Amino acid sequence: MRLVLTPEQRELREAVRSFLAAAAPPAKARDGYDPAVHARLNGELGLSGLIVPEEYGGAGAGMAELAVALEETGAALLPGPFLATAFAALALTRAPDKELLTGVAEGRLTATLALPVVPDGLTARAEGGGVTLRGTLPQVLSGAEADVLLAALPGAPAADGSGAPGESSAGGSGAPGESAADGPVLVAVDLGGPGVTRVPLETLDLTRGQTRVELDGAPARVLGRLGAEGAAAVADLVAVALAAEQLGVLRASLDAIVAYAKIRVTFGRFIGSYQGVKHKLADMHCKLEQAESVVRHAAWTADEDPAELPHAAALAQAYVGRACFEVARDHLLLHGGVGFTWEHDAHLFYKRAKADEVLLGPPRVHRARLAALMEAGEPASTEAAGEPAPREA
Amino acid sequence: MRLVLTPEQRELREAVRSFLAAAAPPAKARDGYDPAVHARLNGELGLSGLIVPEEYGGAGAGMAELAVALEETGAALLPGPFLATAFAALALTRAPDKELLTGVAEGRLTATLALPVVPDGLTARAEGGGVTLRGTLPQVLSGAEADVLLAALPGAPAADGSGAPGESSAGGSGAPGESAADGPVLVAVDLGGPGVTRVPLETLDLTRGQTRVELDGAPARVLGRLGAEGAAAVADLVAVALAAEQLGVLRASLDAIVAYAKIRVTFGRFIGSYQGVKHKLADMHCKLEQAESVVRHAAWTADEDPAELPHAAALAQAYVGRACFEVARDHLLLHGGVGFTWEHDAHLFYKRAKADEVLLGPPRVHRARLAALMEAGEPASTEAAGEPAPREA
Amino acid sequence: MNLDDYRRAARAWLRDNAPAGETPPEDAIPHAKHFMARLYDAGYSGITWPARWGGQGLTQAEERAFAAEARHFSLPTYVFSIGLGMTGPTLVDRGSDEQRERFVRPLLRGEEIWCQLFSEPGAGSDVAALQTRAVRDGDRWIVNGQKVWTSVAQHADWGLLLTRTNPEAPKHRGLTMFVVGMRDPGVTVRPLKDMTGRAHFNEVFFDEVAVPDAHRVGEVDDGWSVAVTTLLHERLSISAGVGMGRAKDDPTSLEALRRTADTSDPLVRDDLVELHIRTRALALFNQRLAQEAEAGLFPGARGSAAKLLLAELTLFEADLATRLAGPSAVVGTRDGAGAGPLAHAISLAPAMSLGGGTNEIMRNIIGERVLGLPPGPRVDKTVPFKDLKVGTQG
Amino acid sequence: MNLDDYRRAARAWLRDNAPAGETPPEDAIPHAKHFMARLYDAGYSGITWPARWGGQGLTQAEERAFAAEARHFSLPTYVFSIGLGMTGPTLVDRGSDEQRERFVRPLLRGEEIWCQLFSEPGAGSDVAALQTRAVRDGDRWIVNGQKVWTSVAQHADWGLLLTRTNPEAPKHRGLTMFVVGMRDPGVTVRPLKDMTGRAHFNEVFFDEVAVPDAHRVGEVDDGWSVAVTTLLHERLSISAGVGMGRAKDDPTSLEALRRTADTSDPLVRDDLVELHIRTRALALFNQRLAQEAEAGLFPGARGSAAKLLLAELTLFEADLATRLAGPSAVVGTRDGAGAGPLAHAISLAPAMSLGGGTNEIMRNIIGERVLGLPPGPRVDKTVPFKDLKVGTQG
Repeated sequence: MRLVLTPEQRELREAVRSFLAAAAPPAKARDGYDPAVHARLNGELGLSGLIVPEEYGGAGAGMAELAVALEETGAALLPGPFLATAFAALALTRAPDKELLTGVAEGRLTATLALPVVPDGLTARAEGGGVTLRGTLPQVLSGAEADVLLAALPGAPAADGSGAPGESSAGGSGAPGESAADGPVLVAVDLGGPGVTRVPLETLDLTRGQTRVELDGAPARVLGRLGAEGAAAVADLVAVALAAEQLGVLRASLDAIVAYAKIRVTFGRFIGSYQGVKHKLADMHCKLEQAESVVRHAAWTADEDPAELPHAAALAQAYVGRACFEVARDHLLLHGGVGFTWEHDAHLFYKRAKADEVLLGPPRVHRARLAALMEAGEPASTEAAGEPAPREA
Repeated sequence: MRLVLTPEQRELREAVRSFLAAAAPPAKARDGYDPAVHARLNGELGLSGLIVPEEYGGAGAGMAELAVALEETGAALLPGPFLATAFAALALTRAPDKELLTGVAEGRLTATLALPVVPDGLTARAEGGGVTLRGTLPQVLSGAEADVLLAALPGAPAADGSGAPGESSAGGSGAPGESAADGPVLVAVDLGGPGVTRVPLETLDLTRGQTRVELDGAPARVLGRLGAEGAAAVADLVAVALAAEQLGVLRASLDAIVAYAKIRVTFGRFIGSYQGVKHKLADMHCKLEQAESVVRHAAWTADEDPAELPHAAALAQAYVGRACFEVARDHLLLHGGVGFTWEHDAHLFYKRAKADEVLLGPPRVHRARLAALMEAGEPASTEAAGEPAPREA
Repeated sequence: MNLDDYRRAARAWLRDNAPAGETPPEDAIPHAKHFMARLYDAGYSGITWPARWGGQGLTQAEERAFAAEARHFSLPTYVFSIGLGMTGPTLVDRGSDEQRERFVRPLLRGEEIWCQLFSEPGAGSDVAALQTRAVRDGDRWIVNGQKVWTSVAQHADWGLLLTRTNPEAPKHRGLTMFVVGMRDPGVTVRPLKDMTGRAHFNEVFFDEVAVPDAHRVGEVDDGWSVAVTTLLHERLSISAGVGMGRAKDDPTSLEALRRTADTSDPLVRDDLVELHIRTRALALFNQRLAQEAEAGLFPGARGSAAKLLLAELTLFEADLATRLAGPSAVVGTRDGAGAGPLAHAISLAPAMSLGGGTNEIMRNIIGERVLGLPPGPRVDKTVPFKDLKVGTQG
Repeated sequence: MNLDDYRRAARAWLRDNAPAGETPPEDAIPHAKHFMARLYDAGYSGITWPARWGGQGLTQAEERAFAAEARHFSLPTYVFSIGLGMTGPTLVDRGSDEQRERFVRPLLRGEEIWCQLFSEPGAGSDVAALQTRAVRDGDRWIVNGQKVWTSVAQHADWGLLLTRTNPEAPKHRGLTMFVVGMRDPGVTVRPLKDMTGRAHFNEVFFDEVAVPDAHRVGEVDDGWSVAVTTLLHERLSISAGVGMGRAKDDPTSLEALRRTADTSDPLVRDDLVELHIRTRALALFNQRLAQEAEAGLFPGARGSAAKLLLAELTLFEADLATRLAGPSAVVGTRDGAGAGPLAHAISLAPAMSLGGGTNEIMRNIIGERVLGLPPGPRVDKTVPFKDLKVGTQG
């Protein structure tokens, strides 16, 4: 297992970090999505194509590299559809589609993915040469900026030309067609196309939007079969990607308050010299160290040890999601009154951290998943936490 | 509702406190039970008879007064059967027995109560003019020092003289006799009598013992019917009494470390001047304030508002049991290395706090009880916690 | 009139005069002033204040009796709370007779609204590190500087203003207190938008503002002792529960969560048990403090424990509510209605930990004034202010 | 020999020579000394130490290769750990040539056992506040005082002893380091019973103990700089994982609790999830530190974060285990076997938070050395020691 960055990954980190520091610092995040920055991110750095296989024009990198990039975009609170496009690209690794993958790789196309991966309330009907979708997705990440929406249906709509039109109901009460037995299929909808209504939502997170998407006979394209295992794997990959962003939010929050504690004076002393502040920052650092370890491990399993991925992904969300919010919260509180103002950036991190924490469902779902995985069997590596142990002289 | 002590209760507290400071300081607790102190406690202060009704020679006081006394015996880590006898006396308030109550009131008799109040694994048989018990009680509080053991059976053994001997199986799989429908009955066993084997157990808490009691045809006396409601009430009263002791342990732990923080120097300053210590002590003080409020309230409901008692008793164990252990733990840790030594008293408080926390079962049972009571209906008083609210200028 | 009669009369007056239904919006100033005048004329404003300056000259017993009755009503007194709780008592204690004569009665009768001008951007918890300067110019003073976190400044006629008059002296010994006219030339009030997106507070800028020496409160360079009086009254009014109550439609309250959360999940039920335990433990503590106060025991610094616990509970419950709700917690349910009540709650939750003293300041107060622990070493008590590090050092 | 060959040879040697089965009890000193001699003779003791003083003169690469292989065995080297990890490296760095010649080889070969005598009852975290006096008497020094928390003192031949030689100087500037013979007249070792009821440590008393000046390590009054060397080596050896591993039969481990707890209860399952999360997060952090070390990145003060987390986890898991078990957690299951494994675990749990620096000290280290935060004001660096408040002040 590899938990430290390779020299190449460190280079990638530096490249993304210095690009964002110049083009998209956190202070700019409140201005929202800047398509020009997004274009440069893909053009100069090729970030959207990072995990797209080389045969589709991407860099063919792994989750370890994507995690490095997402940590930086998270630290910068980068607005816009970068994370959503990464989610979609992760889904496409399981049901490759040349048109979409090359579009993403070339930075021409932004995309998003329905969450959960197999959403409730979608109905698909095979019509003419294609499929149409009906139903509402109440919260689609970056749904206003994305060009294409991916979603998984529980099973393929029945083939065209049968007596009754094939119908596949996602999460509904209807009996699944025989095709459902083979598991979910991935479909794509053009969000700018007919039958699609997008209603932007007011969001806690000022730096990244969510959209209600209403589909009323919207044409969709079936990309391929994910299967139950594939759909679960996509959900796990999404969880790891989000945890990487959360690691960045956590780290940037801690960096900001540590920097402030070195310059802010109260009662004649820098606030960082008070144990009341210092010890809390030390505890926050401990969370960072563990969060980074958990994310590196999860990304490594995604690339190298798929059998461990479900466990590592659930751990990543259970640990990092919580740690990220706690650190962002404490970083805001330790700023004192100025941290409560609209002008200060602290609340941007706090709100992103909360929005991320609940993005994939109430956090207890990740704990429940861990409980179920523990019941099912021991994780492969159960090294004790007990080294190093201290000694007295 | 009354949450502050009356002048009489304050006098009682002073009397018990000054008696124990002289006769049984915590440093003496490690020497174990001193019958002479116990006798003086009952002789000079009449403490065991505090809640015994006046008609049986007691003081006829309420749970509020008993809580005051138990807070002090807890703070002193008083060894011996005082708490166990109080548990038994609380049970006897629901099934009064002149012989036992007068014995307790006069300080002649020490007693204990099986926990849970209706224990598993006891079998009763009506024989001759009385009842005999069989079975093992794995952990009886102060079982080595107590003269009498009280326990509740699920139902009365059938009357003597019937065809087959009546039999009442506590918690067993046997079908309950019709008498069980009327609910638990309280019985008393002479622990020095025939058919009783007492095996002292090694305990974490060095200041108060537990004993395995094996009953093999031990003669028992039926004291009266508790009924399901009475047995539940006894369990609630026991929970409140224990919480009062825990409040004392908590307070004494905090007092000890606050005093040490004012005299112990490190790096040229009193340790209490470091925010790393000061802020932790402040948080511990917050727990004390809430614990005292919760205990006063629970004692008040026991005396004045029985409908609220189940809820208040569960809250008392859920809040105070945890707070007591946390404060005792942190008081030990903040002592530094000396707190880890055998000679220092810190570990006595830490161990008592842990032993008390699990005395009535895994702590989650109190939380589960609260959950069930919340489902069943709103507590009578739901005042918001929100006053006072701070303002900015 | 004995206390029971007093209480009965108060109850009757409130029943007849307290506004029914919704509390009017904060800016309904004329309505509030009208009510305050009636309250004063009925003898219920300034109950314990000296009769000589316009108060009723009664005791804490009457004050508490009226407060107990008033708790059942929503009185539109918010904009007067700084004057009644802080600046007014300061003038009564420390003002000149001319100042008392001029300011106290209009304050009690709601004719004039007051704010308090202590906090500055560079001097959060450390109030005495303030930098707003007042320089003597004959029989007046010229003020330049900036204040922040000023409630009701946009409505205020007068402000109690703490300034630095001697930068050569150590921090606490070069401050002077004034009464400043909030409509005077050079005073600018600007709403301060906070992280909820709303403006609960203001910034106030002073640009060459002239204040007559007759409006000085206390001696020159002795303003800190006056400020301590004000802050003592602030703390008293907080622990007397003068502040805002909990909103009834709080979406993060236990009652609300029991309606909205999935209580079939044992883990959710246990989360609610935890919230219930914390809420009840704090509520009982507050009730015990109130009973002690009624019995004449002044809670003193122990009130800081209640404030700290409330701050932590507020964060806990907003955090819990959003975790229970999941994704929907962070988006609005319909267009134009903002990001939703839970999003607002999680945005507002830090306020309680920051306003009225941070959690760290509360822990210092509890440690030093309740537990009697020694203070940390202070480097800022003897150095001339001009040589002291303050604010944010680039 | 290349590194792979080295590693293979080490593996083979260990397979043939490491004791099989149970680790012998700590007092099986002859057995341990016998093994240590064979280890030395095979070239695996003091791998990186200078050949001139008896080491192998190899690099960290060989050291790590051997350590990686040795991790699969339980070597009986506990009683030598202070000498190998702390006092030996100090002598190599700071001793005179005579001292190196005399002490290092017997130490590496396990012929002589060492302890370290810094801690005192009055100077816990604040090591330099120690009061044990050494007074010059011709070519020797007379030592009086008391040390505490001394591991393996009962077996030790030699101790590295830090004393105060100049009470007129500030705290850190009047200390001198010596090597003291633990069997010398006036040295008394007394087992220190701790809260578990066992004696893991000792107190050591010095009553007019004569130490030759030739056994002084470093200059007079410069002992603190020598001690810093020792403490640096202590920290190095801790973060290299030299310490004890987790007992396999730990009754508070996740594996044990999954066997013993009622996992049909969702709340119990969630408690185990919490333990699992914390355990895994820390285990992965430790593994990352180890990988960084293998890549040549020295973890430095970040190891303090791992130590702090382990201390907190140890308390958490013992506490959780007793709460899950309920009443039976606090009594022995059979006569004479003590109060049971969980009772022992909860008694031992605080040790990790106290030994090797308290949690507060760890947080200071993380705050100042990892995050670069400014230190708090120090009053003890310039005052003459005799005028400084130390220890416990009645």
